[in-house]
Amino acid sequence: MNGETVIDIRHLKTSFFSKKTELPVVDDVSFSVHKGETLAIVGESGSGKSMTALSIMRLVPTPNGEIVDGEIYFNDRDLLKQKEKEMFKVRGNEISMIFQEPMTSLNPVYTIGDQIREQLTYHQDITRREAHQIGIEMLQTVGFSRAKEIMGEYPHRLSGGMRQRVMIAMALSNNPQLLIADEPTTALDVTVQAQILELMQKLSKEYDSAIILITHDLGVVAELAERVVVMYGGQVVEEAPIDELFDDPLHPYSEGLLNSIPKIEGTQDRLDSIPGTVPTPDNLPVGCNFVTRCPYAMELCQQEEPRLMDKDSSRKVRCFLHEEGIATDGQQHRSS
Amino acid sequence: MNTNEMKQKAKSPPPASGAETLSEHESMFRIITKKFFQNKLAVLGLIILLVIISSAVLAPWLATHDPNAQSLTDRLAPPSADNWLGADHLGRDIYSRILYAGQMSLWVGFAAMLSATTIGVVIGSIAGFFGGWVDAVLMRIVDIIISFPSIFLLITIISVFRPAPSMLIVVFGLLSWTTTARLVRSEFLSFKEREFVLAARTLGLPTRRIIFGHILPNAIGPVIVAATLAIGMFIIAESTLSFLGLGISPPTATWGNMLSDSQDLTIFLTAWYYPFFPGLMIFITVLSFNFVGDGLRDALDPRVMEK
Amino acid sequence: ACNGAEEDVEGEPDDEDPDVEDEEAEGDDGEDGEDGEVAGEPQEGGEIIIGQTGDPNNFHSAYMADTQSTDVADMIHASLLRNNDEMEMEPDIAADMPEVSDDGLTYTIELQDDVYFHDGEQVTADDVVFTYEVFLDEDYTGPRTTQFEYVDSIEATEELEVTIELTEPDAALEASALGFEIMPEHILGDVAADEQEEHDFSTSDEVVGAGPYEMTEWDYGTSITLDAHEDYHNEGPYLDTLTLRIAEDENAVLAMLQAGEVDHANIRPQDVETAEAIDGVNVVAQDGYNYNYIGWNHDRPPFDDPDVRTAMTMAIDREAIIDGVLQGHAEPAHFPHHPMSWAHTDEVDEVPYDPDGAIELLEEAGFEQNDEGQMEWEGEPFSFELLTNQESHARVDWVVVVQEMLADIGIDVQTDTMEFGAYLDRIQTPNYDFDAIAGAWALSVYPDPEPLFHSDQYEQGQNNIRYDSEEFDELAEDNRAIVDEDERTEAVQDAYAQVAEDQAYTFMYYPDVHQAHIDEIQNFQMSPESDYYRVEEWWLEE
Amino acid sequence: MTTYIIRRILMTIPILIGISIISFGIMQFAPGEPTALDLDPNISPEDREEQLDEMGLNDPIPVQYVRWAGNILQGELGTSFITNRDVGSMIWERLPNTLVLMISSTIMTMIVAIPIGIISAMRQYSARDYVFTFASFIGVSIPNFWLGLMLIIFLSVQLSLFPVGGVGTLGGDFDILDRLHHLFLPALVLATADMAQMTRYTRTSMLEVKNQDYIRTARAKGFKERRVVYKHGLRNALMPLITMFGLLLPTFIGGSVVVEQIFTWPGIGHLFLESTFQRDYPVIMALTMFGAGLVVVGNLIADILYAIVDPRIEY
Amino acid sequence: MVNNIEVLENEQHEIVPGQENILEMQELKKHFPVKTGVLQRTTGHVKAVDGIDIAVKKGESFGLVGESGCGKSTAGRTAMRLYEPTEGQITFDGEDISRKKEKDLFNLRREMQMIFQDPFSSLNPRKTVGSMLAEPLKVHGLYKNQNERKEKIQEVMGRVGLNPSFTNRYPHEFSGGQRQRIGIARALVLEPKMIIADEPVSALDVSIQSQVLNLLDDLQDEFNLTYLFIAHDLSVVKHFSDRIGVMYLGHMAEIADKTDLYDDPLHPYTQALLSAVPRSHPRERTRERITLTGELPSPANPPSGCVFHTRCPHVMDVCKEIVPQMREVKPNQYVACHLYE
Ligand SMILES: Nc1ncnc2c1ncn2[C@@H]1O[C@H](COP(=O)(O)OP(=O)(O)OP(=O)(O)O)[C@@H](O)[C@H]1O
Ligand SMILES: Nc1ncnc2c1ncn2[C@@H]1O[C@H](COP(=O)(O)OP(=O)(O)OP(=O)(O)O)[C@@H](O)[C@H]1O
Ligand SMILES: [Mg+2]
Ligand SMILES: [Mg+2]
Ligand code: NI
Repeated sequence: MNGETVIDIRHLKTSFFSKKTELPVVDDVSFSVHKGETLAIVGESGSGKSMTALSIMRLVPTPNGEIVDGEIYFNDRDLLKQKEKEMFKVRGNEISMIFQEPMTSLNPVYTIGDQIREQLTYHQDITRREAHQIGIEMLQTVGFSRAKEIMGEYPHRLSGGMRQRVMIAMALSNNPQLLIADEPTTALDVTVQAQILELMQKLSKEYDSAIILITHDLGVVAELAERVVVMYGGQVVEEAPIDELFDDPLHPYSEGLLNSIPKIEGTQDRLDSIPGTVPTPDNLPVGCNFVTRCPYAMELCQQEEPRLMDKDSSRKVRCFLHEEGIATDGQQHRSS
Repeated sequence: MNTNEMKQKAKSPPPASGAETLSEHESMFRIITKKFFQNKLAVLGLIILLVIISSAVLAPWLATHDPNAQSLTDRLAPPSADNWLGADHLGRDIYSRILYAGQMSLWVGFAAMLSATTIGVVIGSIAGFFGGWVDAVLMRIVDIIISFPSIFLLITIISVFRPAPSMLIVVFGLLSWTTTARLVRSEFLSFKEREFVLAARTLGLPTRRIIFGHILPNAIGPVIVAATLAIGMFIIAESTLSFLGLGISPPTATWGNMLSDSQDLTIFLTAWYYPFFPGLMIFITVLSFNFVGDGLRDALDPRVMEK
Repeated sequence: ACNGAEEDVEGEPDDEDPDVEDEEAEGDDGEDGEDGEVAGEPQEGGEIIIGQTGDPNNFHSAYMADTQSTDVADMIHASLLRNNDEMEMEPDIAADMPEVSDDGLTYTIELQDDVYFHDGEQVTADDVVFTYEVFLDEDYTGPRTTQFEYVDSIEATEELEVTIELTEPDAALEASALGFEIMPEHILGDVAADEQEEHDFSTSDEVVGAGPYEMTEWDYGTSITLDAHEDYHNEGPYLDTLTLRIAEDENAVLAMLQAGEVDHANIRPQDVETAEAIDGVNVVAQDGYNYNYIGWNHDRPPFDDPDVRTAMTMAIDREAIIDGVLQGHAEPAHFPHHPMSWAHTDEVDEVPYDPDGAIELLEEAGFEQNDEGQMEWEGEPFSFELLTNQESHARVDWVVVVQEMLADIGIDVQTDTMEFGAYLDRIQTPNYDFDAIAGAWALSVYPDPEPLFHSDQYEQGQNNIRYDSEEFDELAEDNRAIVDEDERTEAVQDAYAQVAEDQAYTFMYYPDVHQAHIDEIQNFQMSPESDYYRVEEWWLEE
Repeated sequence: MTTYIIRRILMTIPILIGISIISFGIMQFAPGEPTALDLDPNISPEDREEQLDEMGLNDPIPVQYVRWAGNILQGELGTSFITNRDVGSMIWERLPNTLVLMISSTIMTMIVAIPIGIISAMRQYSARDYVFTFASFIGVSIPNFWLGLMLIIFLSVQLSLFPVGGVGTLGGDFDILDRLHHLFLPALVLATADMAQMTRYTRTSMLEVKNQDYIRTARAKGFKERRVVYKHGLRNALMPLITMFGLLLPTFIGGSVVVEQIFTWPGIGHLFLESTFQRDYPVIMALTMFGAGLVVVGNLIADILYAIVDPRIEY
Repeated sequence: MVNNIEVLENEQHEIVPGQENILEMQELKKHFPVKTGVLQRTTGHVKAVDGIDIAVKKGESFGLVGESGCGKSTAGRTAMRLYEPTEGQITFDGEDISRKKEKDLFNLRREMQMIFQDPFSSLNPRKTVGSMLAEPLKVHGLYKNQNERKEKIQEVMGRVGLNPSFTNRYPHEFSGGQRQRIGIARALVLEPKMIIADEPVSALDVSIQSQVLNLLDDLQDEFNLTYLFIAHDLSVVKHFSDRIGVMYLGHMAEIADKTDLYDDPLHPYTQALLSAVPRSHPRERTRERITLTGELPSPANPPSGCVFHTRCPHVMDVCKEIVPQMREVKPNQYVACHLYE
């Protein structure tokens, strides 16, 4: 956990521009990841998780999207200041990314081998033959017993889980320092998900890569992550080590989220739920983004936007309840 | 830049407590029109079409001459105060003829489109909804018709029978419904398995109601687009037939037969305005239909509704 | 006929009758005629490209039917007699005009002794007999039988002498039967008569004739190459090579002429000015041997009434049509045959343009003009359909003009323009369904009024309008068999005059024909009978 | 694969039968007799009947159809009523011209439409995109024949830049440059509408591909834009266009009628038009069948190509 | 430590033993023809559902779980008679509905309703909420009076937590959770006895999911509904259902009360499935996981014998040949596995 920092994101802001307005979809996001660490980003659909990841890769969809502000230090270089040419060396090489959709993320007209070899030869000075060997090894690493044959297959012949493993093999083939996995298991069945999660765990240990795991499934987070960033409405609302978050969520949203999932271990008869709907960037409320759904909302929350503040050395939260001298006492509310 | 300031603008005041947030209530029609009117070319096309259509309709009032009145001494007279766009090879006023020709050309285009679309929608719906052998048979028929280079058939039929406007319309209709039919069929196939159609079935709605009340309204968007584009296509087809000498008989003016009457090197060299204006009308009209069709395509895109 | 099928011609009443000979043509005719005026010796050599609309189809004299074919065949083949620009016959292969017995039943023809086919075989009496027997063969299904109606037998009486026996005298024989092209027996002799039509000889560049030019290549739809026949028996040929460039229509030909891609072309009246404006191109005009008409259906009242037909004619301003549609390149017609012909007579009353008179005449015939100015017939506003074929631009135009002119006297005309085949279908038995037709007749060299107007010719013949006049029938019947020339001339003239008087047709005009050629072509000659008249005598200035 | 191809070929048989029935049927409905132009009007009704009998035109219609279809199967397309030549050879000698025209138009279409479509799609909403879009709208809206005539008048007649028509300069030996010179305008005119259409299709197809997940994957792998577009995007975007070409074939054949007419191009389109005007039924029927056959075969090839190119298609 | 905001009273749906079955599927099979190539010839059959026996008791909530493609939706849709069953029998309320014609199903439609997975595609984008809810009433001739109808619609909308003033809005104007409520309202408006819910919450965000689950729960009590609840999320099924059936490749693997099933899964597949579920707390990470090897076979070409034998950790020879039958291994716990014979 205290390894060197691989990536350090500060006050990242990414917006989409429609005709007249700017819609910030990632707003003042800061966090960092260390070597060998797995950081999870959780949050509901549309909360800006994927956009954060794409911003790191500098792959925000053009022409409407744009990184407006902030810094992303990757090995002490600010990626946002790099030339596009430099980014080609970073992407797929130093930082790799896997996407949610295993079914469509591979190019349907090239064989798996083509696609793995292409990436290897593109970034490394090796021959096709060498790339082929490395490819086979990588496929074996991600659990294919018939790696040789798989190299010659077209993606459509593989199942979702297999494709996702191929994606992982590809992402890891250049030994990236950072792996961003954007909902890598959402489309998969639990049994397959278990395989993939296990695989990722193993690999992060083996290669000592930093991993940013994006998901909306707290179960997955609980399985894999060491630290968690909770996002809501484009902002980081809480950052905490995994155990602490599950034991004692600080932000009312984190709390609601944890309580609203049915737990397989125990029995609840009724789930808690967060009322209302998830806001989209074009209908964010004034003040705190969560104010309309928050059971503890105060007047202040409707007027001012809370900032992300350090709760202690390892935790951050964006809520007035935890800001010194503003909230009288959060506990009182809870019992009422 | 002050990011906070930007954010304030993007945010709206909090909604009344407890109420669920909703985007502004807009009817389907409003959204489509709004989307359509954002497309400048489409609006331009629509305006031009309205002008052209109304000038055709109002031809009796707008025309300065009887469209068929000849003045052989004015043969190929250049544009002047009397003949605004000049006179044709029989001394008829080109301006007035263009107005009246618009009636016939547009009528042929519209009517042919209607017949093709009607046949296409009916057959496509049947094939798509019922599937099975009905579908197989109908689609083989479509394959057969599509395989004919339609101009061969068109020419054969028209040259064998008489190129009366009604004949043209029927033949155009019979040869061109296949596109619509395929379109409707594939829409049906995709909608048939959509959950809202299954839902309609679970509610016990009768088949007729499912087809006409649930599937067709959703499938009609591409049909409207295709129909719009088809009008332009038919106008060109009519003019092409006229060019080949198989168009509507004189003296009834259509833009196509005006053009074909002027397909003459001598006329080109001495009276450019004669071939120029009818050609321009065809071109502008078809272009406008294309603009409007394209605008409709975007505006009617079902994705607009669903996400 | 002057040019391609597109032209005003609906097949000729009695078919082609190529060429008879006279002495050297001096070809004056026409306004711009200037042929033969160039001094200097003819030069051999050179090549010209001729713009032609459409491919020919057949080169067999017994089967060819369209003008493209006959025009090309004229260059390839030779015949016993050919006609000159005065529409008289002169010897071609024949050494002299035929010797006719006093009873008019025996024709004896001597052949020249130096006539050779392109392949070097000499033309003998056997070839002539062979050619003519095809027509007489019972399996013959081609279009020409009436020409041989009176022929009893044909025989090669010497190597170079042919004798024809007739059952009855036939004044048309010289102009028709003796004008047919002579086919080579040594090539076709073994081919059955009904198979000759499809034989390569007839349909491809394998054709062999005794004419001034030999076909060396036929690239269908593109061009035909003709090379000079060195052993040609008459004057010429001077030009080494003629290339026929096949184009879509006159418009395309004109464009090619303008672009310098062809050296000779037929020109429509409305294009004369354009062609004249082209540098280095000369346009020559001459009277066309045909006329345009409106034919009234005599089976359909009120067109059975001569007065009504006359009134129609009176309502049509032919001068205006000639000026407006044909740019003045035509003469108004009042008679069913060409003024150049001996069959023509001035002794008929010309029907003047007189719309008021027309109305009067119609009212006398039972029409009534209502308040809106419409003419009513039997209590209904009168309306009829005028049908034409679309191939002739000029006629389609004047039909529309006629429509307007009749509208001026309150008669509503619907027009229908059809493709030629459909048009023929519609007007011929068994369909036979029309009120009035606008058409044109190309005239044959021997004027015979019978096929067009005799009441026997309703079904099989060309009397589509069903003109039925006892006087005419009597006058025209068997006119070919009248032995006395004056008597025959009178009978034919009177018969035609009867038609004119009855206004069986409304005669529109005799068009001029025009041809353009580059200035370098010398000794250019023109005749209504052929597009490339005496092309072997043309020559190219260096 | 082979079985797929065989099955796909078998599938065209009912289509061809349908096509032949329709072609044949239309001729039967044609008013009047096909022999109108050919027979001597002066022959007696009995002779006429006899001739019709001889030509088999008095047999029951199904019999005539079967005979006709049988002949066609044996490659006997009959004899033209007008020229008395073998219809097969009439088509055969014209076919190369039409094929040359169609192939060069196709090439032109591809050369122009595909790059423009890609540029438009990659720079969606840019000025260039608007210009190309506008131009392609003009391309589809301008009547073919009109464009052809305008080009002849301005470029050929007035400026003498191109020949007025024909496949080559008469006489002389085969000269490829001269041929191309003659070919350019007709091919261009024939290609215009399809070029415009194809540009639109390419653009749409490319736009669709552009937003696919695998393109994002390629970007995330650090590939340069060029590689992303041309290696990963293009191949996917072009695949549906193969089918498109199959579907455009009828319009090419249709267009060839007009273009061949304008440019005096002795191809089958031209032959067809001539034959309709002359009511040359054997030629009309043969050509209709032939054209349809060409389309069927074109689509067949497109389908098979598609199956070969797209690994997702399984047999 | 933050506690729950409010804790509701413990509620338990009482299930009377031997209670009558409302829906029964016996040996139900549904095979889809596989059409391949451009030719669309039938070259085989996808055995989506291949002989299942399920009995749903009145008033209970029966959960159906299984991996993607195992035939859950097909089973549900066939039970609903949206698909013609290939074989077997479906009994609803004592009546055999498996061979009825579409028009004879009209009455059944009132009694049994369905909620769909995708809140986006399950609503007709061109119809307003009001007309969507009014249509079934009209067709079934209920509430002939327009005002009554309106009242009913408003009532149902209120009940599922939609503002009744939204009747004139179109689906696109709603969020996913709200759409799912519309879908529920549509199912409720005919007052059915039974609802088949095909993954009603899997497309929803976590925080919304609980709202909808709670709603369904409340409605069950209120209207005495029976649910056939299809889901792939085992936590959700466990929370929601009384009895659970586990499906694998068109077959039932195990059926049991939920506590029995989760506490003591018998079928090796159920065991693997349960062990694969991510725990809801990081402390639980330590538990053992049974990882299945191999891929889910295709239902077009299912393995012989026990369909699970290709991935089963306890596979025996007999499994490869003989199809195991469902048997009651423990009281009310049915398993189809040779291990328990
Ligand atoms: N191309 C785009 N144009 C406009 N807005 C976009 C675009 N892509 C994403 N957005 C908006 O940006 C916001 C954040 O999107 P993002 O994809 O980061 O969400 P997410 O947290 O990854 O959600 P999910 O869990 O659904 O993947 C959303 O409100 C989305 O609507
Ligand atoms: N209409 C259909 N035609 C052909 N095959 C079908 C059809 N519907 C489903 N199938 C196939 O049947 C099998 C079972 O499908 P089904 O939808 O019932 O699975 P499921 O358990 O609901 O999966 P999911 O969790 O993905 O919804 C699958 O292999 C599917 O491909
Ligand atoms: Mg995302
Ligand atoms: Mg399902
Ligand atoms: Ni002539």
